[in-house]
Amino acid sequence: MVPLSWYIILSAVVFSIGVVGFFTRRNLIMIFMSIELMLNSVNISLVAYSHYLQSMRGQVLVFFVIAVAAAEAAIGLAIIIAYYRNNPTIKVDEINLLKG
Amino acid sequence: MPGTYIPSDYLPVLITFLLAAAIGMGALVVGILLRPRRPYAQKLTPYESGNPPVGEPRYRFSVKFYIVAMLFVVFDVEAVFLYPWAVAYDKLGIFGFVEMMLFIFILLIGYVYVWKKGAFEWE
Amino acid sequence: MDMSSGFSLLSIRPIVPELTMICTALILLLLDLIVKKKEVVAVVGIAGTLVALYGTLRLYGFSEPLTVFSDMFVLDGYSNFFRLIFYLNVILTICISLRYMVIEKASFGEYYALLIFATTGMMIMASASDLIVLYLGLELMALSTYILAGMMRKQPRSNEAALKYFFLGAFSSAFFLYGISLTYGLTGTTNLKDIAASLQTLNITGNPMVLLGLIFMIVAFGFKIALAPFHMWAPDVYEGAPTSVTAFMSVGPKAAGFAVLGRVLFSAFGAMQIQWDSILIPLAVITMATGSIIALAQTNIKRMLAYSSIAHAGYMLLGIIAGTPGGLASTANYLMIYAIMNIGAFAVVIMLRREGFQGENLDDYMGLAKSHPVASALMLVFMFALTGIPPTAGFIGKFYVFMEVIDAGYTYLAVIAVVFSVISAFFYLRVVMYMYMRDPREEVALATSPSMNFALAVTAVMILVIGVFPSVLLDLVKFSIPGLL
Amino acid sequence: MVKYILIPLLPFIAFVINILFGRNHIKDKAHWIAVPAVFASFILAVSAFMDVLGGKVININIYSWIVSGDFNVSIGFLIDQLTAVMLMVVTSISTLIFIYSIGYMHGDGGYYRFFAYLSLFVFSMLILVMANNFLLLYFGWEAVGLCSYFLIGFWFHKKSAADAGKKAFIVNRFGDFGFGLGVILIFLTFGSLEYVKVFENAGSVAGQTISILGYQFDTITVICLLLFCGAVGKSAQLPLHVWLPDAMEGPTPVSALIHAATMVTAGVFMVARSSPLFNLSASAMATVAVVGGVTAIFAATIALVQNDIKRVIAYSTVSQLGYMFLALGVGAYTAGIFHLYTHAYFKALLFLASGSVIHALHDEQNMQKMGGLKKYMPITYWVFILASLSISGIPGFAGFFSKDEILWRAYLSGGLGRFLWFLAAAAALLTAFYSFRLIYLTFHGKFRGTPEQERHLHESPPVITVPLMILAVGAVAAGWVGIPPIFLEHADRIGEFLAPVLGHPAGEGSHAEELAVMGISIIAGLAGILIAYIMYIRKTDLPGKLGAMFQPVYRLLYNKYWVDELYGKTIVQPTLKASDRIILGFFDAKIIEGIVNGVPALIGAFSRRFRTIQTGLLSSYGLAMVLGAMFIIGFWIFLR
Repeated sequence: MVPLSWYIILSAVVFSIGVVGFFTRRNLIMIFMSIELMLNSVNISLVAYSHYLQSMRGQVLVFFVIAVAAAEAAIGLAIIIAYYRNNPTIKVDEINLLKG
Repeated sequence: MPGTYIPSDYLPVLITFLLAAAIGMGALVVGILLRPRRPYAQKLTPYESGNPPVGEPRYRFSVKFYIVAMLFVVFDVEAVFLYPWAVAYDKLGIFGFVEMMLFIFILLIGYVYVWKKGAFEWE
Repeated sequence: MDMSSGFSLLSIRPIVPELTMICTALILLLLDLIVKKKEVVAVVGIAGTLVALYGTLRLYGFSEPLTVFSDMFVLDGYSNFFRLIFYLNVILTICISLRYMVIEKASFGEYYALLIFATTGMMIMASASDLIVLYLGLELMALSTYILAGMMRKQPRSNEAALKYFFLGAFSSAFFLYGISLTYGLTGTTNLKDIAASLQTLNITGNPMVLLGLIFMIVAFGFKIALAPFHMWAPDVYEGAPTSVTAFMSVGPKAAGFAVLGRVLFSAFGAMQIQWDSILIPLAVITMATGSIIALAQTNIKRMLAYSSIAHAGYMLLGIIAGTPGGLASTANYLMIYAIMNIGAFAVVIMLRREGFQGENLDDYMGLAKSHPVASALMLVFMFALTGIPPTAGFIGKFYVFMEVIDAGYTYLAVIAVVFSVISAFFYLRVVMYMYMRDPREEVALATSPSMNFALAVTAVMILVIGVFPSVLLDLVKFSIPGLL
Repeated sequence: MVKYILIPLLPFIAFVINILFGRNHIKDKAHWIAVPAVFASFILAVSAFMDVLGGKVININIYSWIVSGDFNVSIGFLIDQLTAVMLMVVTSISTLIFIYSIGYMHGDGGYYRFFAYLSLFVFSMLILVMANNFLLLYFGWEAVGLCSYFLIGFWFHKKSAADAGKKAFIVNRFGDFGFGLGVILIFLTFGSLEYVKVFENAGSVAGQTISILGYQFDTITVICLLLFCGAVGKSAQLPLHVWLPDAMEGPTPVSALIHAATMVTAGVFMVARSSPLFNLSASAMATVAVVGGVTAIFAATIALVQNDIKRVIAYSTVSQLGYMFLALGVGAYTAGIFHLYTHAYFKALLFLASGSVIHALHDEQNMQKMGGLKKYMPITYWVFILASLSISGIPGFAGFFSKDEILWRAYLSGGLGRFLWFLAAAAALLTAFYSFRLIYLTFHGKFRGTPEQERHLHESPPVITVPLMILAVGAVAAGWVGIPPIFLEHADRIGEFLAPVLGHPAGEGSHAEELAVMGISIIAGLAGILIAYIMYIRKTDLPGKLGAMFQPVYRLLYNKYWVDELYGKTIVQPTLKASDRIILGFFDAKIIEGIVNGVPALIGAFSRRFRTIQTGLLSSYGLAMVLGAMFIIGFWIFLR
């Protein structure tokens, strides 16, 4: 059987990849996917803990995270589209109208 | 016993983080270092099943696709809540039923809203 | 997790205000499809909020906290007091947006529905006694405010604000979830009280993983309340978002963030106060410094108020750092006062916005006292209050926080805070100086409306009344928050 | 109790009504609101005074503003003998000046505004004197400053007035900063701000020290010096006196009420009120005495050479305030308050009378362009004479009794006091000189203005002259409540009345000594008048005849102009220039313009530097968050 710590380390690794992706990627969609990666890493650890602890709370939370992530995806894409309509770029380092 | 299975030494935490950072960064660095970079024109053209490329590779989808996709994702994912309810239907009884009807009703309001706003109309 | 047993209609009483708000929001969504006049939608929104307020007042003052849904949701004086802040916030925001959103050509019915949804999210946050519910409330609030920030679809600045807020918000949510998962894994529960119990029974208060989970949660809450260095989104988003939304966002999510920060820290991690205190103290100092100092160089008033709100978050944090019931009450008190004075200030900013005139630059305030003495006098009151000059309410807010933090033995923090308040006086009083001591460059007309006048009158009067009769508010706070959570 | 609350409340109500409805409804009837209100509060003050006279001391807390643990800030009144005297002074003079203003400000565009501010001032001043704790005192203190600032700049379209207002504001910031620190230190030391508690515990704190930058200082001395800082600013003592002469840019009733009779004496009142603290610190007392004595002579010398009629009186005010501080400094608190009280009448009279002159001359203030007004304005002339005799310390007049008491007490205190007495006696001579120089230049001789002005010369209307005459009675008779025992046993009523609060001054001297001191001051006063007479009457009225008869004197008179210029060059101008350059140049440009607008260089630079951290880039914001989190994690998990 795979020990719990492996899941936890996997989760941490995936989370970290997401974090690093967040500020190394230039494309908004890729950044968004990095965030999804982070959320899913949390799901991994939650399910692993839930199984280990034999408690359902973790899995309940996973359900909510998935649902919220979907809503978030919808809103995120909508915002990106709204942005793209007025500004011809989704390269993140060109989005700096507001600063200072 | 919860809480006992994670060694409370500091080292594993450190290792976790270093490992995580190393893998994250490492994947990028190793890729850059290892992969041969010998670009030429043919290599850079997109692969289209062996046929000569037709038109621009970056074809712009209509924004309407996104809207429909978004709506699909939202309504589709909300359905995940139906599964646990279905599984535990016996135990939840009438309370669960009413609760789920409310849930679906609220989804329905969302649906009506989207419909009336004209998000489903392709034109 | 057996919910079927023991369920009766009576047991949902504590969530009646939330249900009212949700119903109101849904009605608004449908109403928007039917009626053309957005004012109707706004009025229904206010009416729904008032009904919820009535429900809250009916529930006010139970000595014992009411819990519901297997202890996932708790209604106590603490959450009730924060609800009052949220109601005030949403009602005043609707009042100041009516004409403004028309001017911005962004008068959509969804706007009001989203305000109500966001407020519901805040209410759920303030009442959550379980991390799952807390997460849901937080996301309900956050998702609504992301859209609100981008309400002006045709304006690149609004688009950008929404974009930045969304991405950074989602990023911080991920941190929050990671923190939850660590806490859950170590304590085996997500219920705040049970977490506290587990920390004791398992004796893992010194466990670095627990601390890691706590830190991740603090990062996420710090994002919502704009603590440096998690504040970077705030100036950009505040500047780009519609001004009415800025007013809403600078108060609501901050108050909700403080509500959950207080509840999580006191209720679940009370045993780790030494640790989180030593995390929060440097954060508070950096926050006060960042807000007060960078605000000095700003020329856009919305941006300046954004930095000001960052600085205020630093002062409010002092009450949490004090770690006493009084400290908690002083933070809640500060938040209420901050809500009033900040919305008032933004209301004046909104009045300057007309078709074809942005009215966001400090220069636009030059000589305002000559052409609009009443509006200038109101702005003067709000600026004085934000500075913390007696006899305005701002002074009372600061004073109590400082007293509590001194009582808790952190005199040096109070001294630092006073120093930064003095620095902050420069940029607040600069607005006053522009209004009263400069000659107007061009004639500025004001966009007033009855609802706007109402909001201004309410905020100004409340600031002065609380400033002169602070016990009115303080007694309420102390009654609501009698002890630690 | 309601009676006592109404005393400050009535003027406040008048203020609210006038400021709200004045612009559109009340307009030029503003005095119908303000005058009855302040008169009613005068009546109530008289009644309160009677209560105190009957042995009742009122100390009531009306409303607890802030309660936090053992910290309690309340609005409460203390009406004891000291406050009662102040109440009488403030309300009586306010009433007269309000009536006077009806005539003086008639037709001014800001008529309602004027009465509103003036009422607000009276309210603030009453709060200041009636407070029973230091915080309320501080509130009144700042509020009177604010009103003064508004009223100096009342004619804000006049640049000099706006500048003067600004100058007053800035200079007072210094004093008030010290005062504020003093109040904070009092709280930290005593744990309370209530007079009663502070003064009760003063003894037990004596000898305690606090450490400032590693040096040990006596706590009480530090507190007293900080409080005195505030007094120096508000009462225009060296070196913060520069604002008061400029403050004469305000309307004359304002100069009389705020910058002569009441507000500027707040410093004196505050030091007297804090006498239980000051008594414990010899060094603080010495400082007060020296500052007072030096200011008295310093300002008097400046007054000698001024040509602006109001500036002469303004410097005279500074000088007289110096006397009061001298009295306080040598422990003769009653003498200081006594002089405050008499000074209020004769100085208000001087200002109002000069206002009457200015009014008649259509805003001409230069004395060199006046002269011979005696026959046109007999009432003004005679009240001017009475006030000047009073200020010169001529026996029988109010100023004589109070000034003489101060000089005698200074003399008695020995050592340093003896030296200060000498300065003050010399200042008495100068006082008489400049007072009568003013009269001779203004009222005697030939009119030196334009024929156009001369045609319009007239006595002022009764609404102006009646208050003058009433004040003249005060200027003459106010001193009769403090006749020294040497003339009449048990006639020093005011001294005995104030004794429960301020105590009896120490020191005894023989009758011979007392008579000698008195004689010297009378001689000084008479000599000053005489010199003025010789120098101004003789020269201008009888130039040929007397000039021939008294050739050396004539030369001396000629030299007077040289002296004028010498003073101008050596004292007045360098002082004004230096103070202008230092205080205005540095603080005006840097603080008001610099701090508020341009932002102080250091923080501003910081701010602009830090601003660039906010790059506007999403990734850098995310990075900041992660780095912040990493920093906390690294610090609290790995390093600890």
